[in-house]
Amino acid sequence: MATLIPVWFDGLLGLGLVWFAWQALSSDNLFRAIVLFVAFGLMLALVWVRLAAPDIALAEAAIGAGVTGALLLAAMARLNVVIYEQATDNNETSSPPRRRPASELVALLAAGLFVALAWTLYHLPLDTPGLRQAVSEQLANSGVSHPVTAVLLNFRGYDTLLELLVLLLALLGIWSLGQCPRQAEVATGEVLDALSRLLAPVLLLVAAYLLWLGASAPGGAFQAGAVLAAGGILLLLSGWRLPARLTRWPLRVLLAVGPLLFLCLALISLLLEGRLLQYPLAQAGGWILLIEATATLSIGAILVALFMGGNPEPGQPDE
Amino acid sequence: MALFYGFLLIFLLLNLLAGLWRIMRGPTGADRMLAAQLFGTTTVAMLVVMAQLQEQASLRNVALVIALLAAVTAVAFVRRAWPEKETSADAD
Amino acid sequence: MNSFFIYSLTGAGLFVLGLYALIVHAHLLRKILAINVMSSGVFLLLVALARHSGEPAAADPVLQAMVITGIVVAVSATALALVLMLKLHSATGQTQLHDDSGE
Amino acid sequence: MLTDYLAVLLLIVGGFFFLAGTVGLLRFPDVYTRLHALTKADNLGLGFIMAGLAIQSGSWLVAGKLLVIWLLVMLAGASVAHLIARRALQRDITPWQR
Repeated sequence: MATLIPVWFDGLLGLGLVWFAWQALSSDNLFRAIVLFVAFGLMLALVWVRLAAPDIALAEAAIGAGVTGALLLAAMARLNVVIYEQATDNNETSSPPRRRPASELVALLAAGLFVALAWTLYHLPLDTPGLRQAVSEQLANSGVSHPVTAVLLNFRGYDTLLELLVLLLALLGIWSLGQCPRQAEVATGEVLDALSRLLAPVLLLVAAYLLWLGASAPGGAFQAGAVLAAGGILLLLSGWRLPARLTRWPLRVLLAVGPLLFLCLALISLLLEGRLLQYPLAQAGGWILLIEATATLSIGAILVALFMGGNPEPGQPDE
Repeated sequence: MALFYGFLLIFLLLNLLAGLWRIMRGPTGADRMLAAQLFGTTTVAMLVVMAQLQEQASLRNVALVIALLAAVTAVAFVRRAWPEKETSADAD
Repeated sequence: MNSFFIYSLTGAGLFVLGLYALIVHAHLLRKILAINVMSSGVFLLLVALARHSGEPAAADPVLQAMVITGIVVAVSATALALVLMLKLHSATGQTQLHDDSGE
Repeated sequence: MLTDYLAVLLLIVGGFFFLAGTVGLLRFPDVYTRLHALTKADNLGLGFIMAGLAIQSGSWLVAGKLLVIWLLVMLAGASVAHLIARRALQRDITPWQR
């Protein structure tokens, strides 16, 4: 595979990636920095493909280049709007980045760190076997035929379980900071309405497709959840709001169903097989699909709620 | 044929890198966003070429996801980051 | 000079670049971007090193799973950090942590 | 073999439109003309590349998937171009005149 594409393609891509990151981080304009960061995510997806990691490429495309970009743009807009309404000096987004006085020293130390890292990488032994062998030996016992999904949902299922809890925790952190901000709405217009009406079902369909694919090919709950979240974010951007009667229990159930079901199955497996998350062999495939389906719903809902940036429940205004 | 695909990929990558200039120059936010859109399309093209070359069908799914998510980012830009009233986001 | 070595160098470069920007820039949004670049560098280094030593079939599935987990954790941390920054901004009008007058 | 030549021809034409899109994006004088250049890469560039790859793949399933991706890119590209142009007009960015 590596021989089909000349090695200087990789060199060019690697250099381009570092260059984009440098431009994004040293840009004197915040919006430019964010656009460069999104472009950086796109190039990173290409790098994952070159490293034969299509699962990560999918996750990077959906999260790194998509959801993160939307999050950053919305946050920047809120900074801007506040600045604008306070009618203070408007230079916040375009002033040159302020640097600490010791930046030359930091640059020197960073360059030294890079040289040390590069030297270490160059002298690293090449004969470490990794865990690929171990995974492929046990793949038949996992209930799925795609190794990455087997690792995520079975062999190291507790990682994924805890990760779902981390997502919930981040959301709780945001909710504890107050309600989601009121967005001054601009009329959407026919084109945006048509676009979101057409694209939202397509995103739903693609999410289901990726979820289904996960058992045997690159795909799975995280990628599907992120695509689902993109659909929700698109609806929010087109002026759709969560109806008030759904913001309390229905929303909470949706957010928690994935982690809760995962936890229940983990406990059941503890009772049945004597070990946490050791699924019964015959049912493993079905359990994984069930966990993945609910996890997709929860991940999608949590990511959309993260994008809202606060508790959507109508209540008392911020103290 | 493989060699041709290799050159096509490098050609598309060079195209992508050239687009950096428009992101740097601006002058308006829209110009930068347009360059990012072209990045998305070029990445989609590179991914489908790689899918053919490396015989990895899953890369077409990556291309599909990028095509969809690029649209969502662009809508986020128009709806949130580039409001109708003039703010400092445009000034360079 | 094979492509895995190139990408592991790229990963190291991104990490160092992010670290530099994290220390040098005062604006919190820049710091958040810098941390994201740093984490991308770490992920890249991880997978590139694993491929470095292995056969060319596919990247190590355990590492792929870990990096996917890492990407999702990174986005949730980014979202929380952005909201914290906005809260700080609406409370103090500042977009940085320390006061300029102290310098 | 004939399909190989045809595919290469289509891919080259597609690459040419990508080049045209990039050059247009870099050289055109204002946001509206750059939009025009961009949509050429979206529609024609990607379209020709997809057509070339579809011929090469020799599978209806792959060809169908490529077609779907292309249609989605065109749909999104056209809508986004419209949204950006309208917002640019609302913000009184005057179109370039000779």
